[in-house]
Amino acid sequence: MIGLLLDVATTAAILFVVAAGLLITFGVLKIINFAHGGFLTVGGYAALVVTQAGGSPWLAAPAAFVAGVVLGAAVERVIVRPLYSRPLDAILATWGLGIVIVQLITLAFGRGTNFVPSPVSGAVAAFGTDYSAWRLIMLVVAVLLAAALAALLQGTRLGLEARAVIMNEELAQGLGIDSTRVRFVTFALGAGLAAFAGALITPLLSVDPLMGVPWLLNAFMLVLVSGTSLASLGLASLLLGGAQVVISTYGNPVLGALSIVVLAAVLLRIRPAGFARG
Amino acid sequence: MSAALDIDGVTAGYGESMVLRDVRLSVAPGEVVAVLGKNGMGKTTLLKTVMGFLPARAGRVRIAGADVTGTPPHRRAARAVAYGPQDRAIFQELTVGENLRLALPRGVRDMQAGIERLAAFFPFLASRQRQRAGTLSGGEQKMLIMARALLTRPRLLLIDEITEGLQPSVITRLGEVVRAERAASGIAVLLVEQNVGFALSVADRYAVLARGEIADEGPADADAAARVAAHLSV
Amino acid sequence: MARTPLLRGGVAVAIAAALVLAAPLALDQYAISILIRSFLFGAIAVTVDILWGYCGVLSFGQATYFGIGAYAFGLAVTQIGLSPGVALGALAAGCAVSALVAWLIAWLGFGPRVTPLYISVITLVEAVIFVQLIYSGGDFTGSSSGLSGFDTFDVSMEGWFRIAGLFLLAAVVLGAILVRSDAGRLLVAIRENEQRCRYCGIATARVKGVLLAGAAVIAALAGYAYAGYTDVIAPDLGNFQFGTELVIWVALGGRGTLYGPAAAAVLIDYASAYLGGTLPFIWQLIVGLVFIVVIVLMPQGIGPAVASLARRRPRAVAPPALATVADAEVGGDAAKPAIAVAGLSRHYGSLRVLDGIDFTARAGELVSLVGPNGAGKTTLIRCLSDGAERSGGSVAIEGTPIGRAAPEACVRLGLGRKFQAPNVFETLTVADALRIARARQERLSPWRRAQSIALPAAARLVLQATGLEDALATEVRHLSHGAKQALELAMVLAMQPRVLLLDEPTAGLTKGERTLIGGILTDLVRRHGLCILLVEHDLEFVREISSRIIVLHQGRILLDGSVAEVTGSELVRSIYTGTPEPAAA
Amino acid sequence: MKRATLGVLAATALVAAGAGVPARAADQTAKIGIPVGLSGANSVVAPSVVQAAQLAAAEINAHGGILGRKVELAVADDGSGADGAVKAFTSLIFQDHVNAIITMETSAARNAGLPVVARGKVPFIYTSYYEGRSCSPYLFVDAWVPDQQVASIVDYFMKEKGAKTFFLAGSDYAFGRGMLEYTRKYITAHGGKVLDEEYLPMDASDWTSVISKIRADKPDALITSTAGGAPNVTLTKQLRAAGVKVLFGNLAVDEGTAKAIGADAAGVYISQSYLTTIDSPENKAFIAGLDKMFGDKVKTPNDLSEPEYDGIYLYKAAVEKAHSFDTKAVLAALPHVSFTGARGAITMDHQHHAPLTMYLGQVQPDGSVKVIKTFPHVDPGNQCPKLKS
Repeated sequence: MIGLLLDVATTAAILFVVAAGLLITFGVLKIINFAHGGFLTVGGYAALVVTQAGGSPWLAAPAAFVAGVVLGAAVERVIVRPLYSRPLDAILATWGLGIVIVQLITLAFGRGTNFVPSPVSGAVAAFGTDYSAWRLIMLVVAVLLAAALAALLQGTRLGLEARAVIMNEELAQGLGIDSTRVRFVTFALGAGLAAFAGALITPLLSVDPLMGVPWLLNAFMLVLVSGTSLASLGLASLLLGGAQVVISTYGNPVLGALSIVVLAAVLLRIRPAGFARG
Repeated sequence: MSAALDIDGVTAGYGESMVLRDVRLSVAPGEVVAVLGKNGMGKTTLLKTVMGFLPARAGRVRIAGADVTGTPPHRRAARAVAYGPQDRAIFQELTVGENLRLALPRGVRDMQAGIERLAAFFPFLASRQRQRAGTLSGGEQKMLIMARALLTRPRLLLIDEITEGLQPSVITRLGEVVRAERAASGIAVLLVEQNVGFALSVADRYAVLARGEIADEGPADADAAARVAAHLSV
Repeated sequence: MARTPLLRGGVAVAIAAALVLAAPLALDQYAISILIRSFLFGAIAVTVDILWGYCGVLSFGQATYFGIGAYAFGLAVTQIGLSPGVALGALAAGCAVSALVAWLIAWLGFGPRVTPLYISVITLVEAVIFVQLIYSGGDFTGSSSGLSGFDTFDVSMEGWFRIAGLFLLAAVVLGAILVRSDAGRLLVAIRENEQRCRYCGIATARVKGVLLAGAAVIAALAGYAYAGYTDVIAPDLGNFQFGTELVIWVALGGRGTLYGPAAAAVLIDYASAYLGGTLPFIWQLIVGLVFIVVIVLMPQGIGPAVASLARRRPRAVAPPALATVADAEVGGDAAKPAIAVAGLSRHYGSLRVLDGIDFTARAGELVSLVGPNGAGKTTLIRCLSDGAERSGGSVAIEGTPIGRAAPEACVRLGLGRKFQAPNVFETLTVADALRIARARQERLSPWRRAQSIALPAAARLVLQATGLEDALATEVRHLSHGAKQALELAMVLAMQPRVLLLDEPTAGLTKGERTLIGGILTDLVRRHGLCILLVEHDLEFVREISSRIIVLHQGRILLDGSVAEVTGSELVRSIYTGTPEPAAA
Repeated sequence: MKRATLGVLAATALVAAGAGVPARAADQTAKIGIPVGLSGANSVVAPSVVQAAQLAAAEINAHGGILGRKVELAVADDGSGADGAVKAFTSLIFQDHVNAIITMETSAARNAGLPVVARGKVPFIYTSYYEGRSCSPYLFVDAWVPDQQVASIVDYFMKEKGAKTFFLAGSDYAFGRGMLEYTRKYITAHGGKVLDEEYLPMDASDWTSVISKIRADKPDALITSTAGGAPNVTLTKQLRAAGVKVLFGNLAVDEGTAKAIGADAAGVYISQSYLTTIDSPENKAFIAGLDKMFGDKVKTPNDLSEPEYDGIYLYKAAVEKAHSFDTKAVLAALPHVSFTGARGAITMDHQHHAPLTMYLGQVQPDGSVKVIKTFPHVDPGNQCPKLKS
């Protein structure tokens, strides 16, 4: 039972970390970034490069974050900015970007699976059971990330401006807020978080050009049911991720793997606002 | 000395239909000008064009002598221009304090002095900074819009139908604060109003917009109400 | 004159068909074998274009229906064996399952108040589930390995080439007929302004559902043919990668053109057969990059960009003639009030916009709703015409409670609503817009353009008075603000409603036009027994035409009385001019 | 390229552009078609397969070719899937007019290629291990099937390690299910007990629920059969991270992947028909030949690439036995030929499969695979009884 609770909690934590960047981008820019999977992959490869160059595995995630921010900044300027007024086209363009990222990585690193060493390995005794040390660390990371993002949004001028732009962009502009700059920073931050997450999941996964794909759709659905709120994302990750674990454990893992998208799809039909207030 | 605001032959509109045609209006520093007119005559469009939310198809907009035609809204706001729109003019989900803070220019953190100054007119500002703005009453929300606009002592205030749906006592107080701020800092005000009584009570001059053009202009003197009434044909 | 383009089209189709039939004689086996699948893919690309380019429904799921069609054939033959009955049964089953799945997707994706993005996401999910089901199917579906080597039709490569080529041609031709027909204009109207369509009484979710199901059936047919030709079924025929590839082809070829997506699908698939084999990763990289560039820099796609170099603007279509329908004597049941509102309220969070609204209006009454900005007038109109809007209370139209009914259902009760800001179809012509407003009375043909539009006299009068009658072929976006107002009014009148909700119908019109419209409205009320609820700022206009006036202030009814009572009221004057008043707060 | 352009033109305008009569290059050479997953799931292993084929062709050509004809290879990408395979097979058979198809592919690609092969009437030697029981007059398989592989691991676990209870986990696709279903039957038939059999979608990367069940079931041994590449890595990593230290046999991991996983794979048992550590003169010559031919560009040979090398030699033997390149004659000769390569002696049987020597190996902490036990001449069993002539 403790094992199941830990499974639910850590699965939710991983989902939260993976989807956080997408949520932030969606909230401020109102576009769904289909290249999110590609950014995750970039993070995984950043971790690979860092560790292969002899860097500590603990450095992998921060390095990936930096790589993601730089990439996100470039992408925002070149691809996303011209498409603010055409959100559906922005989806398609970021989709194309996802393809391009995967192909570029394949050309540079090959199609093979790679292996990034984990900063910690094995299981530790926790709550009266042995449990994967890295998954427990992910739990801590998710809590810290949520706290950091909440602090950024609630406690800083940039966060206040971002929330203002989310709620009413025109009014924010009228108060002298440069919403283009807010979008730029947000997109870069979202990409950075995606790459950060990509590096953080490497101890559990192989690093290959398609590593981001299985996460994309789940992250996507979680964001759609969460609207623009971090708290909703936390709740959605916990409930839908929990459903995935429970269905996989007591039912069929194949159904379990589909449970997030299917439950989210039905939820959105019944309650378009999802877990967000509305 | 250049005008606080100079609208020079501006034409603007949505899609292919023009709502404003060759509008010329200027506001001197320290002057309060009321723009009156019936619904759908282009009053709100005029403010949106001045702020840059809508491109001017022809003509120029100058703020304190600087030509701002074609610059984005936030650049215009940065020229000490405060804007209080008519619809959805506060961030309902943010607190009163956060709403006020958003009006501060980047890098400025302290707004205590401003709040103390304005709390003289709107006492609730000081005590309810942590309250969510959406839970304020309609009148308080309007006062918040006005306070936010005046917090940083702008040189130019553009305000759209601030009195809409308000009790007389609140309207009176809004009039007082405009007069006081003008006296203290020489702020120029462009006031878009339906409420002719209020508008003429605070304005130095009025202009009537009809079908996108300035149909009448004049000083807000004793006869103004009658002249305006003729245009509004109520 | 109308015959000429038809003739020209016929000749073009005949030439294309002859080329398809003759081409196998000149092409080598390899080219033939590749083109067969390219043609089938082209046909699905056409369906994606109709859905997305015309109706605005971006679907990644068309590949799934292709897969369903393919599996229907493969599974039936593998399980039962090939016979004409099995082949036909499998065809029927493939189409039926596709249509049913599409219908379910439509139910999920076109629900009330879901975002347009949602359908795209749902179709992605659909493809993922399809592949997972095939994987879990074990020996029955062949799982990831698929099935192959089953018996199939004894048709030569050349035969399949002709079948696939004619199938693509048929898809393009039928698609072209559909999008040029009146029903096709409705698809564009839904993309442009779904809300207005619903207020024309059109159940847009159902229209989109039917379209999705139809597109699904065509994709299933293509999949069926593909399985029959290649003798192979595998999960990658229906996965979302293929679904997105289709979207990419449509975007590159030019959405909303039909020929562009068809050509792009055939060309890119054919080219990838040659280039993709030797440089697989580079090829995908190039396609990805070109896709981004096209989306960012030329969203209309390459097809139209090329075409615009070669051709001038398309010929203008002659506008249809207008005719007058006899006015049905609508005069409602006088015993039941046309509008009955009791205890209606509307809050947004803690904000009470409307509270405790009670009133009735009868047939033959023109009730004006006045009050300052923010009094809740438009909100009230909204609550009367959309059952999901109000927070409390009840609304009945001619004795029938609207419950939680959607706008299109309210419209079917005899309601017509004109919005405050002109709410029309920007890229349609004036004639098309009127035609769509009449869709409930006269079915929109899916294969031709009506030569005339029959309108009630009142609508024609509005068109005449505002000069719109001479602008039937003009696209709405070129009209002035006032002309759009008049067009929307004419559209609402064209629906022959018995209860009319008009939100500032004359804003932006000239004095003369207003007088005329006032005359039309009073005539409708007096002679035809309509009930009109009018929101108006111009008190002079209100005084001239109203039979009763309701004054709304701060979400409540302040006064409900005759014209004389209200205009004489000191209270009303004070609200409007802002002079201090005693009893408002 | 010119032909492609012409074809494009023809497609655009539907104009009969006259692509010309294709040259019959096959008259001068023995042309072997290799449709292979240069992109997609198989793209990791495909280069090593092509190298094995190139080595075989070079060796044969250096010794006078096949019946005096030079061997020529035609490689085409099949995208590792059915759709691409139809394209690749069609192009090789109908455009390049190859004499035979000899390749390693996914099962989906193989199945998709079979009808094209039947239409084009060419021999098809399939060189990838697979879930078994794919039968066609044109198809011959020189790699292992479950019947040959599973026994070695299960027997070793039961007899030498005393395992009685098993947990089976795999990816939900044909190979994963095929292997584990056979494994379950084999274990049950030999007195063992299968506690649970769990599948995850092919692209799933979170094995949490499966690992929880393994921890709850406490089996004596775990046998997995996932999709190649990523799922193998993720499952192994997550098992180790969860501290599961059960006896672990992996039916689907190859030497290269094991090496990539490194220390986390240490202790895992694998069973293959080819390991680079096989101690035989043929294997040493094979590896030396690759090193000489490709230098530092050489891809490590593996259980999917070496059979390609054998397959080309088997084809050569069949042609020489038939004294003809005629498909009918070659198909008749193939069930009677054998070749001794790096894996040992390979003899085709009447059911178009081959008895093989299987090697049970264990992954060492440095990623290398140590041969624990050798099982010579393991019979594939009844794969295609209907083909028995």
